[in-house]
Amino acid sequence: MTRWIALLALGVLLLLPIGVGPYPIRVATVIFMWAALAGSWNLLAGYAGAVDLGPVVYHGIGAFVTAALMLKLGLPFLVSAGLAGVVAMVIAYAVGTPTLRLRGAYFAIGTLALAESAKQLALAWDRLTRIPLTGGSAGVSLPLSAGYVLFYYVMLVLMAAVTAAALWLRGSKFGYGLRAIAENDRLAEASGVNIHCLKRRVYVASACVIAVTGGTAGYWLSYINAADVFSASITFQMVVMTLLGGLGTPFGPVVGAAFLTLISEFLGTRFVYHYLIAIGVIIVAISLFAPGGLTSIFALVRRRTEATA
Amino acid sequence: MTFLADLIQTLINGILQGGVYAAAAVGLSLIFGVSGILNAAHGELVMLGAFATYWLSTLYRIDPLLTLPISFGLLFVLGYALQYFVLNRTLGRPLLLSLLVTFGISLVLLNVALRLWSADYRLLRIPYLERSLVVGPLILPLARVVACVVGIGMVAALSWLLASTRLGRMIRATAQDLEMARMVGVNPRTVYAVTFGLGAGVSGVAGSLVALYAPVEPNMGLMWGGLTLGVAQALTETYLEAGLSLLVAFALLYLILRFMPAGIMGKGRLE
Amino acid sequence: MSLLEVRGITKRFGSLVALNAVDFSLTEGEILGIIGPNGAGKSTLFNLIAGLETPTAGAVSYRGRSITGLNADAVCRLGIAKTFQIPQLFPRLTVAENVLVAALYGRGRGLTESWREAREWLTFVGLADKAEKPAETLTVSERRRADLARVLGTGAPLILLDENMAGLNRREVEAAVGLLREVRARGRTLVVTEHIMRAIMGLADRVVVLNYGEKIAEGRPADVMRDTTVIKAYLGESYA
Amino acid sequence: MTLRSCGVRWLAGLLVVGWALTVPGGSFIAPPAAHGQAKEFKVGVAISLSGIFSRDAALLKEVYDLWADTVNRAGGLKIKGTGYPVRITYYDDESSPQKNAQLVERLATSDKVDLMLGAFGSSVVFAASAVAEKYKYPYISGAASANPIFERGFKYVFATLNKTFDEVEAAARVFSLAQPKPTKAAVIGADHLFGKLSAEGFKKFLGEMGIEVVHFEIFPVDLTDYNSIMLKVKRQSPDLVFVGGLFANSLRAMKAAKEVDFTPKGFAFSYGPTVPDFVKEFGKDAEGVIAASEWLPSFPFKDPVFGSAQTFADAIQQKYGHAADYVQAAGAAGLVAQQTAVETLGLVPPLGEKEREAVMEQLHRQDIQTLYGRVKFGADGGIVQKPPIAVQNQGGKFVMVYPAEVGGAKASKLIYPLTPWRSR
Repeated sequence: MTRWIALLALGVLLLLPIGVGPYPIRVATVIFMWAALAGSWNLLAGYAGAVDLGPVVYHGIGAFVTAALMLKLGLPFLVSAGLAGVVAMVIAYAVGTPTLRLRGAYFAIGTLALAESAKQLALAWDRLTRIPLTGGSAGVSLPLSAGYVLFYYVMLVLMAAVTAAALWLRGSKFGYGLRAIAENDRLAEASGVNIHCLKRRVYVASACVIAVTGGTAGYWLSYINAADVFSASITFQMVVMTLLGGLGTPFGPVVGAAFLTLISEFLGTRFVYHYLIAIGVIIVAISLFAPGGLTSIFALVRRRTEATA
Repeated sequence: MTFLADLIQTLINGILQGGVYAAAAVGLSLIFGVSGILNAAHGELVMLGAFATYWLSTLYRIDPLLTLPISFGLLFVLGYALQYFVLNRTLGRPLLLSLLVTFGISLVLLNVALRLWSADYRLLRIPYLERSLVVGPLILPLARVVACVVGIGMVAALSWLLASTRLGRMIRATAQDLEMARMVGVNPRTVYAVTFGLGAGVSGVAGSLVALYAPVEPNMGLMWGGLTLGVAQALTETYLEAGLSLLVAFALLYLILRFMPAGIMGKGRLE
Repeated sequence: MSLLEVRGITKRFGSLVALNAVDFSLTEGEILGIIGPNGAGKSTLFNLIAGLETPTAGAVSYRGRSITGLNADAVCRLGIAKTFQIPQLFPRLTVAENVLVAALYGRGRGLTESWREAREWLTFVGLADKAEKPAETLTVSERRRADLARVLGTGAPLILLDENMAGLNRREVEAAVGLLREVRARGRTLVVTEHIMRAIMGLADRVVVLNYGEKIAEGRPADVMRDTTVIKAYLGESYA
Repeated sequence: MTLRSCGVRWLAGLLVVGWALTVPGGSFIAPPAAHGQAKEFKVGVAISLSGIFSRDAALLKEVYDLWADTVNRAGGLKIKGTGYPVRITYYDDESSPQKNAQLVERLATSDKVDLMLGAFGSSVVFAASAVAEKYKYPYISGAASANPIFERGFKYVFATLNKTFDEVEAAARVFSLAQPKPTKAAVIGADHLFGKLSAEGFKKFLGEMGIEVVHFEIFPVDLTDYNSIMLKVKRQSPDLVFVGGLFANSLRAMKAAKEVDFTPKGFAFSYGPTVPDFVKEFGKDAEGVIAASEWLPSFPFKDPVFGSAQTFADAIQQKYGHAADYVQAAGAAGLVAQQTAVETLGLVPPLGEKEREAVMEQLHRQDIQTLYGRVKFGADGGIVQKPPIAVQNQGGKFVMVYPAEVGGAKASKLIYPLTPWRSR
């Protein structure tokens, strides 16, 4: 049942660009982009219980590596973005090995510091290494892309991949291992779960998706600079969207991304000066009345209906 | 000689900066330590404190230093109310939920401030603080010295309060063992509200201190709400190029966390 | 060849010596009791063997292979699993999933196989009816049994039970002792810490007595209980 | 499993709602535009009403509002004898390039505005101009001047400010008038596009003048303590100090100089002092600071929209209670240029793609006078032949001190060296 609805939704989304103008497609692309980013974060935080406050590192790496491969080596976009994903995986493996040994709040603050270091390093990179890569604060300008439909599909695939991964985690051996780690990492370890290895796999996989998303977003915007692509506000948005939709649920990030994007679109174009205040209030209200996220409201309604039926 | 003077001056800059940082940070960590709340609105509390001082001394001609207790009081009430009416409803929920709630609160506070007071930069003119103490080759801007001393004093006062008063014992008991605290008759909801009030008050005063020497504007929380890196930052700034100072500071922080976690924060409770 | 060899194992926490040069060994199929007053170092000893903590000095070997300094998960997969003094669970997984994780990872089986095993062990400890309940809803004595089922689920031949009977009433203790005998009959080797003497006396083939981190006696339970050093350790100087 | 399928239904529900909101025709998000009989020019702007650029963007928004008022009071844009009023739609980009690009796309394809106005902030303008280029909207920024924006071969991007690197020239060259002749200078710049470029500009022009740069440093934007940097500068005891940065950086650098009690003989900024808050906050301490600029109210420039430079400045003063900044004048010039192009071509709203293309070509072609001076765009969209000037705060007002004469306006005498802070 689940699978069918999800596939149906995917089918509709695949055909969407046919009937709709460029703007709704852009909004949809933005939603997919955030859903892919938030979904990647959800894999680690929601399933493996590791609250990463520095996922934006791979967003930035993805953006700059994609840009460098396109500009310096003249590779096509999709190849560049794919390779950027691979580069991010290698870096994530090296960085994740020591970092993932931090527990709880230390991991959160450690990754936050990591992200800030990465941003400063990216800003200083060209001056320090004399290898032009990030353009320092001047950033890097990319060629204008041909169309918008490409980005729509790339982001859609990324979102679908992350969501499929989350769905797969729910019933698989790997997923049970992760949930065990999230619930009680010492006990998981004592039960034979190699927690570092499992966490690292998720970390590396989510770094890959985040990097490809970052590379795609950079090309889409046609201009990147370190302060923007390594911005902590991207991390924040990922966290907020996931929590809003439902942490540790496969569709939570998608729902959160769609909700926040659409509500800010809807209110932002009507109440230009006050919509952010309203959104703040809405976020507070949702977190108080549906602490499990928006997806939990439906679960509740469903349970009630079943109880009365 | 100049080398030594430079070194001492650098350390002093770091300490002066660090005193205010410490005051700004202690509010954040008090709330996290006691109630387990990750306060995403911390920077906004600092900003509100700065505005409190700015408006009180601009509109009502109150001496900026005398506004500090008022700023504390206002922010205490705000913090108490936020915890009592909003955050207490998230008790017993996953920790990350507090991050979401406080993020919503920060959006509200920041944008209300932006609409009320616009994004203008405002600088407090305090003639008697606009001087520097000059000791030999060393320069100590008076406003910063005052801010630092008050900041450190406030951190000390807070530690005293936590260590030696009945209220402090209640707060610590609640932080350590909620069940136990309940059994001896402590109402955790009230304690959490008082704690958030104290944390907010201290953050507000930190903002007021910043207002003594730096511009006040709604977005300032982004800059001041963050991490406490005073000395490390200033040190690397003089001896390396400034562009690297933040890199080094954050890298240092990362290494410290990685290799000696217990040293910095005591017990991490984010699960 | 002995199944487990512990040689000169020492653990210091700062200036506190939790364990000081403790030796003992274990043969396959045995039930070894480890007794001693609170704070004698029993849990620390278990944590060191299971890889949850690293010893300051000394060595542990299992089936002739050194396991000192291995991570807990590696130790578990090699064949040593432990329960916790305060029974640990994955609170929001179901009881069956708790055991499932152990079977999946401790034993390294596939999903279908592991589900079957998880249910088998739950039936064995008498929790079959709770299999689909979230683990956090269990009572204390049920938690202990779930913890036992999880440890059995890992398939580890050597099982360390850390005060698995604490907080149980007399009837439950008897049932637990019977269950552990049955576990041994199924070919597992057990190391049991316990303060409830009665339980240990009827269960263990041999006991090791710890006091303030030192081994003060070792032998058959009945002999050890007549040892004056042991009596002193338990009851204080005046009773000796 | 309950949670699993519930998520799916949510998703399905959202999709339906999302579809309903976004499909053209029956929609919330894209309210159907009343095409055909539009009697007004719909003008769209995505600008930072919140976030880090909100202070600077507010100055630009003031000009846009003033323009709409002024034009509408005069009966609107005059096309073939008929007046068409303008209506501006603002969107908030929250200082995010991503969001700005999205909103520009909305303005172009869903709101179908006739004209677009520029945003503030180089990174934002980068993202926005790429979308504007795609949909063929002339995009005139009165506030973005970073050189790389004009190196992309776009046809629809224009700027009325000089490119950053050149803009600071006069603020450096003015010290050739100083007596005694300065020999040593320090240059510091904030690490963002504008700050860095202007610091590099200062360095280059000082080199040409034979003044030694004894300290050059680019510092991170997030820096909260400027005292350490200013102390390093002080230890070198340069005659001149140059700061490359936006308003906030300049404010903090000035404050730090006071705190470490260092008064250079000459103190120049790429941007900041001319923002009204600066002089207001520093009072007499701001006396004598030099800023790179391109315009002053006293310049003898005129246009049919705002009148003279002085009347524009008076209008800003009256409406918003502060002196006009040159970036505001540059913004106004952009508006005048676009309006002139539309009026010259006699285009009646709504403007389609072809009409906007014509506007773009007209903008490249035309050579007009505005309150800001001559506006003629080069092939890359940058303004040509605009002499940068240096202004100095003398008695609470900015006066031109370099070059000797612009469009007939004479320079005042440079105050040099500055009086130490402590003796003021």
